[in-house]
Amino acid sequence: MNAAANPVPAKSDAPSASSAFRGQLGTYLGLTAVLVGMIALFGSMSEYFLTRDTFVSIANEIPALAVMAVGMTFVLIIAGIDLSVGSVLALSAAVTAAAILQWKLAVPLAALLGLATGLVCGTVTGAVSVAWRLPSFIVSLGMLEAVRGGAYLVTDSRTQYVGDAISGLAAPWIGGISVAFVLAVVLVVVAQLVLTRTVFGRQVVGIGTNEEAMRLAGIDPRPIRIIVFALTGLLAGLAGLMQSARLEAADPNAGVGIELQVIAAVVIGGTSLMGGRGSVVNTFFGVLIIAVLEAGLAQVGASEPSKRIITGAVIVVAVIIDTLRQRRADRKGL
Amino acid sequence: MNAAANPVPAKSDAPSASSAFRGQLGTYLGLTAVLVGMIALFGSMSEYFLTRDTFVSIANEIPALAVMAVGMTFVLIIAGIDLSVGSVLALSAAVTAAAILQWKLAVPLAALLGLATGLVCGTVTGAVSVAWRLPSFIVSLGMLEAVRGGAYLVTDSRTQYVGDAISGLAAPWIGGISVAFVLAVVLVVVAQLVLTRTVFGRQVVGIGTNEEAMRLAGIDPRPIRIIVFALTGLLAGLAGLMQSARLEAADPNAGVGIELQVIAAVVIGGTSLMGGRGSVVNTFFGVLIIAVLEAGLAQVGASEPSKRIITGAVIVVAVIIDTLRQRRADRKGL
Amino acid sequence: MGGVAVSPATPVLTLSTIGKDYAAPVLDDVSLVLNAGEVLALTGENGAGKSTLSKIVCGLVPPTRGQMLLGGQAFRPTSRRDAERFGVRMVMQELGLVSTLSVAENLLLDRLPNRAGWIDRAELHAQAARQLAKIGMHGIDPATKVSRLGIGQQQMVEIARNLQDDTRVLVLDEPTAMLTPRETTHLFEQIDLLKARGVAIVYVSHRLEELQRIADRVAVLRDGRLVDVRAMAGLREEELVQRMVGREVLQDEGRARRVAGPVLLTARGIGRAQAVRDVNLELRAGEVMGLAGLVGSGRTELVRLLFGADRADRGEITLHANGQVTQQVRKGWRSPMQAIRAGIGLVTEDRKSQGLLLPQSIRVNTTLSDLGAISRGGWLQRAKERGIAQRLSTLLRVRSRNIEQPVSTLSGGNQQKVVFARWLHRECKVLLLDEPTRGVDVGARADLYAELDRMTDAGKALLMVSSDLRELMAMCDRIGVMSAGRLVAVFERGQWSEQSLLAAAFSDAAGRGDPHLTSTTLSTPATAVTP
Amino acid sequence: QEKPKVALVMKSLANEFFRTMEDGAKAHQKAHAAEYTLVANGIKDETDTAAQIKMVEQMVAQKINALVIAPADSKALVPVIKAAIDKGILVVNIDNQLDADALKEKGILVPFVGPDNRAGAKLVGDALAKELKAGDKVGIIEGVSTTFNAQQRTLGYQDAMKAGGMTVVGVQSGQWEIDKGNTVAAGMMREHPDLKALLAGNDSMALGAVAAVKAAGKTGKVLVVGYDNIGAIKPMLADGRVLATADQFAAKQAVFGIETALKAIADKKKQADMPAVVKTDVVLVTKASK
Ligand SMILES: Nc1ncnc2c1ncn2[C@@H]1O[C@H](COP(=O)(O)OP(=O)(O)OP(=O)(O)O)[C@@H](O)[C@H]1O
Ligand SMILES: Nc1ncnc2c1ncn2[C@@H]1O[C@H](COP(=O)(O)OP(=O)(O)OP(=O)(O)O)[C@@H](O)[C@H]1O
Ligand SMILES: [Mg+2]
Ligand SMILES: [Mg+2]
Repeated sequence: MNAAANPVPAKSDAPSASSAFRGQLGTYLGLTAVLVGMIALFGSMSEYFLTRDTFVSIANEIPALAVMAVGMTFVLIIAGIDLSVGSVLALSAAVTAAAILQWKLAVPLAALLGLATGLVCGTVTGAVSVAWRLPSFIVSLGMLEAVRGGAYLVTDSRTQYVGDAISGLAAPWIGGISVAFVLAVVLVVVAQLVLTRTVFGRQVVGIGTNEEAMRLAGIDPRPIRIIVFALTGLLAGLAGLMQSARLEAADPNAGVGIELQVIAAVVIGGTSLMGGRGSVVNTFFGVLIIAVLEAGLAQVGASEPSKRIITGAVIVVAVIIDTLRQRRADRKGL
Repeated sequence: MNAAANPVPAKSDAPSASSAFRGQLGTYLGLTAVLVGMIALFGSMSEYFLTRDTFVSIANEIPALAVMAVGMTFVLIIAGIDLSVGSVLALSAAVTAAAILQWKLAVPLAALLGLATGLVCGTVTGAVSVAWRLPSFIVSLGMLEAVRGGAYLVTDSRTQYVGDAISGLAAPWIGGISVAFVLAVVLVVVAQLVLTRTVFGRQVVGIGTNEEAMRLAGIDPRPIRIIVFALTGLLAGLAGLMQSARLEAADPNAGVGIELQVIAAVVIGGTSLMGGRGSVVNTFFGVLIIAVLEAGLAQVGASEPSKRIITGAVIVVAVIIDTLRQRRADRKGL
Repeated sequence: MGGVAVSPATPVLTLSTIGKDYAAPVLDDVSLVLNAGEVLALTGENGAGKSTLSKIVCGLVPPTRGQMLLGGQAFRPTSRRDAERFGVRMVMQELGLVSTLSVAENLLLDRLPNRAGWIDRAELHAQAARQLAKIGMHGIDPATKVSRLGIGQQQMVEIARNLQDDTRVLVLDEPTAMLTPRETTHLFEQIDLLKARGVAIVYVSHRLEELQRIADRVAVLRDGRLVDVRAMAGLREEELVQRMVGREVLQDEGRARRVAGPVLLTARGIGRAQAVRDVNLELRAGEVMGLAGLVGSGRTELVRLLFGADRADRGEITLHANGQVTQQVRKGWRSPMQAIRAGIGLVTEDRKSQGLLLPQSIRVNTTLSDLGAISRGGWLQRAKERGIAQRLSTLLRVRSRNIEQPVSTLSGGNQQKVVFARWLHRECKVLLLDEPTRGVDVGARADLYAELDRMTDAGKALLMVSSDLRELMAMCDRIGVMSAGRLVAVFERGQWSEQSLLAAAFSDAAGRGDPHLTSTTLSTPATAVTP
Repeated sequence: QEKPKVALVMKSLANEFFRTMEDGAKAHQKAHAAEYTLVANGIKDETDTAAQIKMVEQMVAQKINALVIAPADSKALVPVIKAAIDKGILVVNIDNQLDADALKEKGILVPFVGPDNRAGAKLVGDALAKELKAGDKVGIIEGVSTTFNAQQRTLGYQDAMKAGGMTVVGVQSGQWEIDKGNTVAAGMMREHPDLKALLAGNDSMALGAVAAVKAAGKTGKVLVVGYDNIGAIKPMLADGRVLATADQFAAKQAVFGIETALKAIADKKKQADMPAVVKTDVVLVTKASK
């Protein structure tokens, strides 16, 4: 009679560690396939593609994009969007440059000021959209315009040559890989852990899934939303530093239109625009796909129209492949 | 006993015709206030702003934006998004130009071909996102790239000068107002009626609100989704014609980045990015706000940074004002 | 009248050896015959497979095994639409209305009257009004947006949508879970009419007293298997419960009043606009206070104010401990966070939109209310979390594969248990429960009651809103009755009767001379409605 | 009689070149404040022809007397310029010459005041050729390929490379941007390890190319040239990371345009009577200059 009394045999199965690991690997399978396919293709088209140089230079080109994509992943998970990252990148770089060149601040201080600029911009976006409960799309679109205006003001609409004062961030380190790349990878790992293993991460996912339920469970969604946007701003600021370190200049037009590229990377990585679902590591795969594509097309010297057509096709195909794989896995999983 | 049968007196509220009308007016109050405020401000800053010329020229500038915004309103209502409108605009114009200049087709035929191009692009976006159940964001982002590449191919990356063969659409008509403007206004009215008064319109709203419920009610959402994207493509094609009629040329870079402007107009008009809610007439107000802002800033000769900062601020403030008004009305309504 | 068997049984629908597997089998070897003009009650514990079986019949879910015959022909519906072509319709457990469309548009969603695509509004509203009239919803304007209806009215609209003339088989999956007695009465009248027309009806419910009133036969599912099918006439409730759960369930109707401890919470003049008007109440340690009332009487609104889910615009809330005032807030709590910190919890009425993170696991949903308890320095302690979720899920007998199962794939009643589990995880002094047993089966209900008893024993104060008067009378020490936003009466155990409670529930409306609310059958569906 | 009102419509004021042009014009107006008033405007995005047309229309509504324009597109702006001329506004074309055929079709004449981009690019290319040997491989980083200036500069570079006997291994667009220029430059160097020089269509892309050269560890081995002589390029010229660039005297171009217009107004000339072309200087800038 007791057996019947407990309808839930509760199968004591917390999925075993090893199967969880295999599951994890599975998630990256679709994107890895796309990536490997692309590399093979470019390798066959250019004799110099499959060289260490290529990979080192791709590695050094991606930190800015990767860092912004980490922030954007969090933003999309809370069902928001931040279109202003490109402008924030430019403004942060501009402020850093101005701090070094005009206000004659020490480089670390100037860099901190640049990061703070990003943080403030992100906080404003978050706070305005939370305070009046506005869609972040429109608030960040407003910020995209206004912050770009700020970047023009600070640079006087002129590219500021900074020189190698801050180039340390982009300088080759171990085996030609830059500090910025290592930093980006560390950030990806940390952000993934934060997302999956911390209270904050749990709250972020929860808010993206059902904000009202979170509120009634005693978690105030507003500060969390603001923090997510603030972090994204901060990361965009970091991207600004990375980019100006690499280019040794602060360009008031830096990052124009990059928001769509960042969002593309995140979405290719399987994060939903509807919120509640996403993974930073997958985002990183998305970043790699975009970066390899861009570098490969430049290397094989594709014409502008074909670059565009191929880029468009690859974005869609990558998402299709990943989606199909995901669905297959879901079906098996249940 | 029958009277007792109704537990909730259901507030006997078939809103009377007049109160419905007042309600309608109310909806436009917030946006109208923003618009009037802006016009008054620019009027006080520039002696020639409040002239017939200004308004005629604004009227003749908006048709392309308005027509795309009509399509985008439908797309946002079904909780989709179409980033490719700018590229489709360029490709349609390019095809029309090529048809006239290279393939020596008659102008009406060439125009039809241009429209068909838009229709096909939209259909592809819709069909791909429906077939693999992909977010339309990413599919249309792919199309944005690929179609732009197509426009470069067709024009050979050079502006194609068409001359006044197709300028009729943009030619001044009654009191300087062009055919294109009249067409845009008619389209807005028709689209609003379609949205509120037809089976198709109701299905669009239903799908945006609760797709699963629609599916369970036996309505297949897929063709409707595809039709919405196809129509948006067609309207972007029409916008392409309107624009090349004004330019008397097909510019391969036409409409770069215009998608954000179109979406901003729609969102300023109160349409939700989450789907299920929207109004074409309100979108038209959004278009007017953007157009007046742009025209006014140009007339007073604002500097580039201030233009950006003001544009950003106005977008956010317009949405805040409209949102607050909406909330007040909702509270009263309940 | 009970279940007077309808004479010569003509089989309409025959199920043979139906089975359905998800990851594990949820239905197995179910064979049933459904006759014209009869009501077959389908009952069983949460997660027994009732909704799944209903969905199979109506084409929403394909069976893994087995066949169906409809009027002697093989019946394999591929979609709900397909089943409806054969006159097989279903009112689903979860609402499927489009909130931004009008009542009329929802009623005729797939066949909006139109001329060349343009909707014929006059015709639309006329048809809708006819359909609404059928279930007694005369007063509703078909042009009203569904989002402006209460949840009960929405359910009625959903039912009205499926009352088509060509219906041969009608499946109702817990249709009364959100209805008040009066609405239930109308539904039953309609069911009687359909029966008379020879429609075969499958009626899923956990309200056993309803089954007595409406069903001819009853089929009991347990763990996905059909354990019993028999005539309703003469079947005693205890027997039925025994069949469902396979064990004795304690029914303590005549319990004694619990010993009430010191006051923990007082509300003075708390109110919000017209919905809640200046309510005074006290919650004491160790007792359960009930809240009865009609739909829209403001019970939900009141508990939301006490929890800070909405902001009160007048009055004050005071917390006490050991006879001392520990906290006093004017105009209520600023936010739920403040209330929770003060030791208050709320099990919400609408679990889907306000309670659960549907795509997330049982584990995540259970521990949500107190992440501090399962983390150190902001990092989650996974083992600890799993342990807690596992324990609570076992305690409440949540039927699931494991605690990693997404709650979206749980049956309705089990979802409700997960919401409840959350407030067992977070210790609170005052727990507010809004319709906590909606959709929960008898066995699990008993478990839940036992859990509430344990909480009162531990000195907690409970406030329970329920539309089920029997439940309130069985569980509570005091019952407050709300009417039109006021707390019009509070009865002590022993002082109340069904009649007095209902009279109070209608009092305010009557006092204001609302003709709609006076002269109706004042009773629970089980007893007084019988013609 | 009121002071004449002159409108200066440029391309993107976010571009240093046009900012300098604007500053020059504003300084000139300040110095001659008694003689005319000025409204200066630019578009957001250099390629947004439609926006520039709107801007011209707004200026016409402002009842200006003269329009000095750097057209974003040499063909698409012609109809609106014709409309302006029909309203009695004097129009002067600067920076990017309007298409002759389109002007002819509309039956209008618009004086052009500006540099010859192709010749300027050839100057820069020739300076580079002196440092290279025949047969050396070079890559060209073009601006937005659809723009006339980008095409002219590429042609000028190609002219010079052909004359010097170098091999152009690729022409790719860096979209006028520093970052895109960097990506393209890096790709070209990987694909052609023996590349000797990169010719960038503007200085921003040259900056990107310099960074790519540095990242590839080829500083000094791959030469870079640019165009425009922006502020940020000066330190690079000084230390040789950039070999040469061209100066088109942005500040003066607008001023010449404005003066041409003012003179016509003072002389009560009609549009058709204005001088056809006023070529402005382009000079080569290298470490050696100044
Ligand atoms: N999509 C699904 N995936 C996995 N399991 C599912 C799915 N749908 C239902 N189940 C499982 O099938 C079982 C039966 O569910 P069903 O909804 O039929 O129960 P029910 O008898 O209607 O319960 P309740 O009384 O709570 O409504 C449950 O254990 C549930 O978890
Ligand atoms: N006359 C009415 N017409 C339409 N909706 C109403 C009416 N009165 C109340 N409502 C709505 O019905 C819902 C139920 O009200 P409330 O939750 O306060 O009462 P309740 O007694 O808890 O009812 P329920 O039994 O549905 O939980 C609320 O959302 C309220 O806005
Ligand atoms: Mg069920
Ligand atoms: Mg309630």
